[in-house]
Amino acid sequence: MKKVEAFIRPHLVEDVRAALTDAGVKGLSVLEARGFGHQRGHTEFYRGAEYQVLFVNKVKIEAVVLDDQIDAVVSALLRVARTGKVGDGKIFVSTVDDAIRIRTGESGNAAL
Amino acid sequence: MKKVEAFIRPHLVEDVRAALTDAGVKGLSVLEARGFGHQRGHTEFYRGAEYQVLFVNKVKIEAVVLDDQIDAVVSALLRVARTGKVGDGKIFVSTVDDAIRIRTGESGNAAL
Amino acid sequence: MKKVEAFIRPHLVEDVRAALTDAGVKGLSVLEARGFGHQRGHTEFYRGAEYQVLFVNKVKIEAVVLDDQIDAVVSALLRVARTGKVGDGKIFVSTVDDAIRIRTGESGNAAL
Amino acid sequence: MNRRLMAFLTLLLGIVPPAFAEGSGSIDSGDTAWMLTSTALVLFMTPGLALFYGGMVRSKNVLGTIMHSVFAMGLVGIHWVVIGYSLSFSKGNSFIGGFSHAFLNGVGVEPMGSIPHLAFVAFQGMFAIITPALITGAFAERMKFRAYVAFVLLWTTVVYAPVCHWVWASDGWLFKLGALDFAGGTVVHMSSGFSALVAAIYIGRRVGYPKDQILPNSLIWTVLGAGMLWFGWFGFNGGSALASGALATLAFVTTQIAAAAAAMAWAFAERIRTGKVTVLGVASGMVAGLVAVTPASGFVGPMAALAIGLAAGVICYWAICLKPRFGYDDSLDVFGVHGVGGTLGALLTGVFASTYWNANGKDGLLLGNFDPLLVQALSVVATAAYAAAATWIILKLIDIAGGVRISQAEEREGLDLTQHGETAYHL
Amino acid sequence: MNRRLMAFLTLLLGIVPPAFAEGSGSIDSGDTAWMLTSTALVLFMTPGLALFYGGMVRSKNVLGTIMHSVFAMGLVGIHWVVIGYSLSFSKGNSFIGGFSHAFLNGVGVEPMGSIPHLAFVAFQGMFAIITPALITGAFAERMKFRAYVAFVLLWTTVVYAPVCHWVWASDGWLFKLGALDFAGGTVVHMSSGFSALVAAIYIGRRVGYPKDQILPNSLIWTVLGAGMLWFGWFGFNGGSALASGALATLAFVTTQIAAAAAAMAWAFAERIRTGKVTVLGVASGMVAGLVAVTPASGFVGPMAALAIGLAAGVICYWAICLKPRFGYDDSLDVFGVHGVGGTLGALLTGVFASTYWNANGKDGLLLGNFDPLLVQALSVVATAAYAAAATWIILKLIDIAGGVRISQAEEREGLDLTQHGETAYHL
Amino acid sequence: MNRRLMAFLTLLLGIVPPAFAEGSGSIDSGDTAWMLTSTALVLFMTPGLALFYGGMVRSKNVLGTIMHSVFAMGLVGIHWVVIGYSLSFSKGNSFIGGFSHAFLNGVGVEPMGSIPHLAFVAFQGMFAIITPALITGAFAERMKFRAYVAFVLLWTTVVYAPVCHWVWASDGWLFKLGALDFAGGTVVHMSSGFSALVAAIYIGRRVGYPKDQILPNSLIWTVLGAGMLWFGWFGFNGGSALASGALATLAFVTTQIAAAAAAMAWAFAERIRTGKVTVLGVASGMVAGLVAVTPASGFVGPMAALAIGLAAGVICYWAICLKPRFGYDDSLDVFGVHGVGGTLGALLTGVFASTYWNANGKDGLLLGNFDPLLVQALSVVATAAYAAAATWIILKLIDIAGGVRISQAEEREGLDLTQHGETAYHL
Ligand SMILES: Nc1ncnc2c1ncn2[C@@H]1O[C@H](COP(=O)(O)OP(=O)(O)O)[C@@H](O)[C@H]1O
Ligand SMILES: Nc1ncnc2c1ncn2[C@@H]1O[C@H](COP(=O)(O)OP(=O)(O)O)[C@@H](O)[C@H]1O
Ligand SMILES: Nc1ncnc2c1ncn2[C@@H]1O[C@H](COP(=O)(O)OP(=O)(O)O)[C@@H](O)[C@H]1O
Repeated sequence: MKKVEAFIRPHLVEDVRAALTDAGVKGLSVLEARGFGHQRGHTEFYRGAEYQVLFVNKVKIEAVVLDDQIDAVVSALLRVARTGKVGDGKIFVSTVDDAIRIRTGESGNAAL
Repeated sequence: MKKVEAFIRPHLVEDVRAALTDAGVKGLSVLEARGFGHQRGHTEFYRGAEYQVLFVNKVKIEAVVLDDQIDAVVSALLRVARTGKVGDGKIFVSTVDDAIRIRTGESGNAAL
Repeated sequence: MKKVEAFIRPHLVEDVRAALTDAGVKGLSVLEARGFGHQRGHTEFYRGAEYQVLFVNKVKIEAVVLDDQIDAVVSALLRVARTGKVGDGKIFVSTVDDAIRIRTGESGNAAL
Repeated sequence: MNRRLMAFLTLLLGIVPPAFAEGSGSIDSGDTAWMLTSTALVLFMTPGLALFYGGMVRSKNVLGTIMHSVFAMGLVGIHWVVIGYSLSFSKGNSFIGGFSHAFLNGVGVEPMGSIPHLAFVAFQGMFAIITPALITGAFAERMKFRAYVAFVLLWTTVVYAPVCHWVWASDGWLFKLGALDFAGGTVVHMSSGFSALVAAIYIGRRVGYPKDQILPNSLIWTVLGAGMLWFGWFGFNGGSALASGALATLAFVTTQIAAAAAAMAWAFAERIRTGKVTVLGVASGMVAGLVAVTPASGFVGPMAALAIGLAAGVICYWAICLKPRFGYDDSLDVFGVHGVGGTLGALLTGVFASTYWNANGKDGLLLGNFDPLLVQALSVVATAAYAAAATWIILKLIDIAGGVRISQAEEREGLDLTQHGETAYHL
Repeated sequence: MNRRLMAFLTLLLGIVPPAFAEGSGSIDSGDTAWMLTSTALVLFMTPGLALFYGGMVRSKNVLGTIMHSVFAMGLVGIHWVVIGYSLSFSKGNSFIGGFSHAFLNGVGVEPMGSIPHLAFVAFQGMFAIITPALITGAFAERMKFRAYVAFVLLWTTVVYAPVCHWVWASDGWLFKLGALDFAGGTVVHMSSGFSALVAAIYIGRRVGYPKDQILPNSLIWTVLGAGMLWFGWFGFNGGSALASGALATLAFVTTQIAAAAAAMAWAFAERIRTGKVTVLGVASGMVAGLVAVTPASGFVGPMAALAIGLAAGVICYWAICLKPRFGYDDSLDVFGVHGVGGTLGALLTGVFASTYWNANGKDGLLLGNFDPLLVQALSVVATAAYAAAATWIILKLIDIAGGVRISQAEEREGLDLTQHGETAYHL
Repeated sequence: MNRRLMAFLTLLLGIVPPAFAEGSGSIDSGDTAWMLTSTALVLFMTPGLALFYGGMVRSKNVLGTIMHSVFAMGLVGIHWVVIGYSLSFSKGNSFIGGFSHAFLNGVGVEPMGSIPHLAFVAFQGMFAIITPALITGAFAERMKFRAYVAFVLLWTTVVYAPVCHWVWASDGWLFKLGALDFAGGTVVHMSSGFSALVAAIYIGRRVGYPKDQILPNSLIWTVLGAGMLWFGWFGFNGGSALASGALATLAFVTTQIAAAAAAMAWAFAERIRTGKVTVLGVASGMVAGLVAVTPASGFVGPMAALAIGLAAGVICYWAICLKPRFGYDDSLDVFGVHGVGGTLGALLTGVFASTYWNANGKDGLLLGNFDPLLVQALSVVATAAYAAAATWIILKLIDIAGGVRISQAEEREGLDLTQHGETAYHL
């Protein structure tokens, strides 16, 4: 089992969800994040003072998938989450030892 | 050391914390998440328009535990976080290389 | 590639970001979290009733870094995120299989 | 045109000779200005109440809770002109009014005292709107929306209109007994407070109460709501003089003083007991003081208002602290504030009233007359008993007809999504 | 001192003999009290509108949306005293006023009816402020701030001032025709509603509309805004009597009834169609009722107001449900509420008006006169056509001069950051 | 009954023959209507201020910041009737009043001018409430709650009451000198503004200021607060005429114009300097204009108000931009807005005042008289110096008694949790 963690642009979350579903993913989770990287943040004003806000709003997608789904998932992400401008984000893949479905207690691939 | 990541129903977070504490866990962290899976979302109305909101509010529990705690932790989770209805969530277990306590610099099992 | 996950005090996030940048980290992400551990929470009042809120606001830093950056990153964190009081938080290190930059499709170390 | 249509049109156009001329004065521009202002202020209290309550519930219930107040602006707003005003104020018997002013039949801009009759209708209508809204705090976070609608309609008809008639209509039995209620201590606060107590007991505790932490989504709404209530209460009490001038000023000033005093007294009591002064405590104290001074506002002097406010702050705080012992879940403490505060105010009116301040009032206990206090006590008991009994019956009927309470699963998901298909915050 | 400076100082100090004495009455303290109160209430509607609209947009646009209303408090506030009042109300031709009152030249506290002339200026100025602010809901979430500023200035000059002159100045052509508009059904609501329709079409749909879920950042603001609007509307309609007394009371009461009725009618229609009553629906219904009763408020009786409110609730809801069929993106439904509601109200005024309630009004269709309805229809068509055409031209000009719409990337980031460098929530 | 108890009861019931009849007129219903309305409006400004300030602080301090305003509604509300009114307005010497009206002794509904004496008490009491609340913005996010309570009590007694007496009591020395302060430029804004400067310097900068990003939890509160302030300010300035009619109207209109002008001027200055117009800038500009026009409002004409507003917008913005150079942390810019704006307004009153607009006023510099400006300058210097010195001493005393500032750890956790045991948002 592999865990895919992707930081993407917030407004693309629904497209990504649809694409991952098409790629066979049965479940996933989304968390709000702020990211720092090559993409510049923005300037905020507060009573004449200027603040450089370095962080950019991102969304983190977490999905644990079967080993053989990983390529399809990554290419779905590359297709849908890419705008070509700095700040599209990153995908990280790591290994998961086990998964358990709380409702049934099923574990391993069956739990996904 | 193992990392346990569990997506659960938000209103159970306090019960889960208590159960994990009983199971010997000394620390854990909680993050807000939205989940997609078998559980259906809900319908929202906005001036006559209907929106299908597919995501469901979940809470993510993250706890790094000793290797020999993992069974107790998983069974505590299965006991407390289970309602038996679709959407109870998932537990993912993976391996952590090291842990460091920032306050003291201790690392390894001592840091937990 | 290694993933560093650190739970720290929220007001130190900017200092940590700067220190990690100095340590050569090119990108990182921040998530809001609530933590439970040795640090005591606080008491809230609500119309005469007292509630013990056990969780403490924390921030989670996630950064995937090169294998040889890991020591520098950990020591930067230990230096900047430490106040010496209970609740400074934890650093967890784990292994990542792969990283992909969505904008370019680059993978491996080049994606960081 | 046939006769049915004719009658309908006549109604619609309101071209009906006023059934009787109310009073004989002429309209005074200053009195009318103050009454219109007061009426607007009282209307503004209902969104204020919506926020006061809305801030205290969990974020999944905030819209549903707000709805319990603002929906009444429409529902009771209509009920009032259709039937409510007539049942409350038209000629009837000593228990309830008749139907002669149904659909505002025979009500126009003819003078009633020194203001147009319709100004009186509108002013009183705002009271009818906020009163059932006050009750909703007791069953917050667990009432079916349909049941709420039925409850408000029935309660307004069966409780509000008669009690209002008893106290304020010239043929009402408490009026004739000489009960003093300047701006609604019994009519508004006791009737809602005791109904709330019964409703809280009837509907039962919220899932997880008192074990779970039920923390307010944002007390900022609550403070803003309290501010709107205080502001609007100047119209509530000041407008109850039904004219501008000395009496309105007196009621205005006693209102101000009692609110301030109760806020400080509540804060002080809290400080003694828990060591901290809370923002919610101060906001609650304000409301407690406003409630308690309501019946007294035009009958007592400023220093009596100070005493009433101080008493209300301490006693309502104490009532709220006792609540857990009794085990019922009056979620937003309607009984503790309006029931207890309203009763306190009604009784203290009998203590502090003085004809020095209002020649049409009475001299109370402190001036050596025990009678007024007795009459006040009677009005307290009668109102409480009637409101409580009627509320129980209404809830029972609604329960039989379709249920009053949402399911546990719905309660967990919250009123906003399950009852209205909306979410309060998408931040 | 040279002559230029002299003239400037004279202006600044306002020491200019009033050009002409408006009317000849003397100032009445009660009438003035009510007019000042009403004026303050109408001013308060604009922050109310800011929240009403602000709550409905996504959190990245909430400050920008609020700004579209509150900035007008300053911009039109100044425009009005510099030139707007003069163009609207000073002697001119039947189409537009002149410059004799520019910079409030010749305007002082001399009586105009029973109130000071300046009180009339201030009251009317509040109407001028809120009217363009109403339009901004149509182009919410995508307008350049600079374009907004230009739009408001031009629109106030080219649309508001003339239409106001047509209807309310004694030499305006619709006034002379006898069009009935008690408090601004045509001047305020139709003019803004039809301009909004054109603006929504001109600027085009928001990125992602209607595919993406565009959920309101917090309807609590919207409900509070609706409450502030209802509260302020008592000044809007009640103050349009330009005095305290019977007529102000009538307008106040019809306002109250129509708002309540429309909220209930909208809720009911929604319930039938979707099975749920929403908080946004009730808030929208309130506003629809307030809009529809505006032109009628001082010409019809309470039961006619009930009918107008019920009609407005159902018809505006229906208009909003039809919108998707036409494909334009009137983001906050300005046309559906103000355009449709204003038109409905203007026409129904011709149906329900009755000299029983206002001797200076007319007897409408229900009393057998077809004429008033015709005049109302004419004023509807003229206002709609003129406002629509002028708005199109204004937007075209601004587009040529510098563009009306932000870029897609900016739209994605939101108005708050890109236009104002601010973020609404740091929670 | 013994004598002690007797005296207490007499006090409580207020049955004391008024010590002296203030004036001899009779009560006018219209004037009283306007004064009660104005009083309510001024009360409403304090929750408005709470939100205006509360929106600008970080979310961990928002309840504590709001508390700094709303607690004063209770605390100063009581102080005023106990001792504040007497020290301010009862007969005394040219520096301070006496104790003859303590506990409102001898104050009833007898006419004072054309309104009841108690209406004057209530109106003035609202000013006393908001003035110390204004100061709290200077020490936001770091003051001990206990220290705040002590500060407000002492400051109201030692600064507010005397300065109020100087300027507005008939035996006050500035009054006798003929200083012009229509609605509180010196009494309210300069006294609070200079006290704020001293308080900010005394208490020191917030932890992390100016290095850390201190971003507002939500400017929506701030805009709503500004809207409530503008709305309420009509009562503040308009009510200072102490009657309805021409003068109230003048003050109302100048208030409106100056607020609008200053908002635009601030926006313009900001645009020039940073390229962006911010929502906070517009809201701040509104308040700056309202502050500056306060002393002038009933003494100058509409175009002078325009000039005052424009000047205030630019100058207050400029003052705020300069602040960082001086290194103190006046967190919510109380000095920049109220100190600078109040001084500016007081001086410009001496420039623009004209007996054309107010026969009881003066002709100022522009009409060739240098004297009024001199008197204004003197009142400015005296008020600033006295308020500053007294504030320093008060803070020093409180510091010795128990400390004014919370610990660094508490500051990091926030006022809400550490001072009140509450959290503003559980979303
Ligand atoms: N090493 C990293 N570890 C964790 N998150 C990262 C890392 N690098 C980038 N990110 C996330 O990816 C987002 C986009 O990265 P950025 O460098 O701005 O653009 P791009 O990926 O197009 O080069 C960041 O905002 C951050 O959330
Ligand atoms: N493969 C997955 N990766 C990450 N999170 C998942 C995955 N599958 C499910 N989840 C999380 O678990 C939650 C519950 O899953 P769901 O399929 O709805 O119910 P159940 O676990 O009862 O079958 C989801 O809302 C989501 O947060
Ligand atoms: N085993 C764990 N797994 C995940 N997060 C943890 C764990 N232990 C601690 N944390 C996080 O670290 C924070 C600080 O831990 P705590 O025990 O309070 O203090 P300290 O690290 O100084 O001993 C917690 O609030 C929690 O967010």
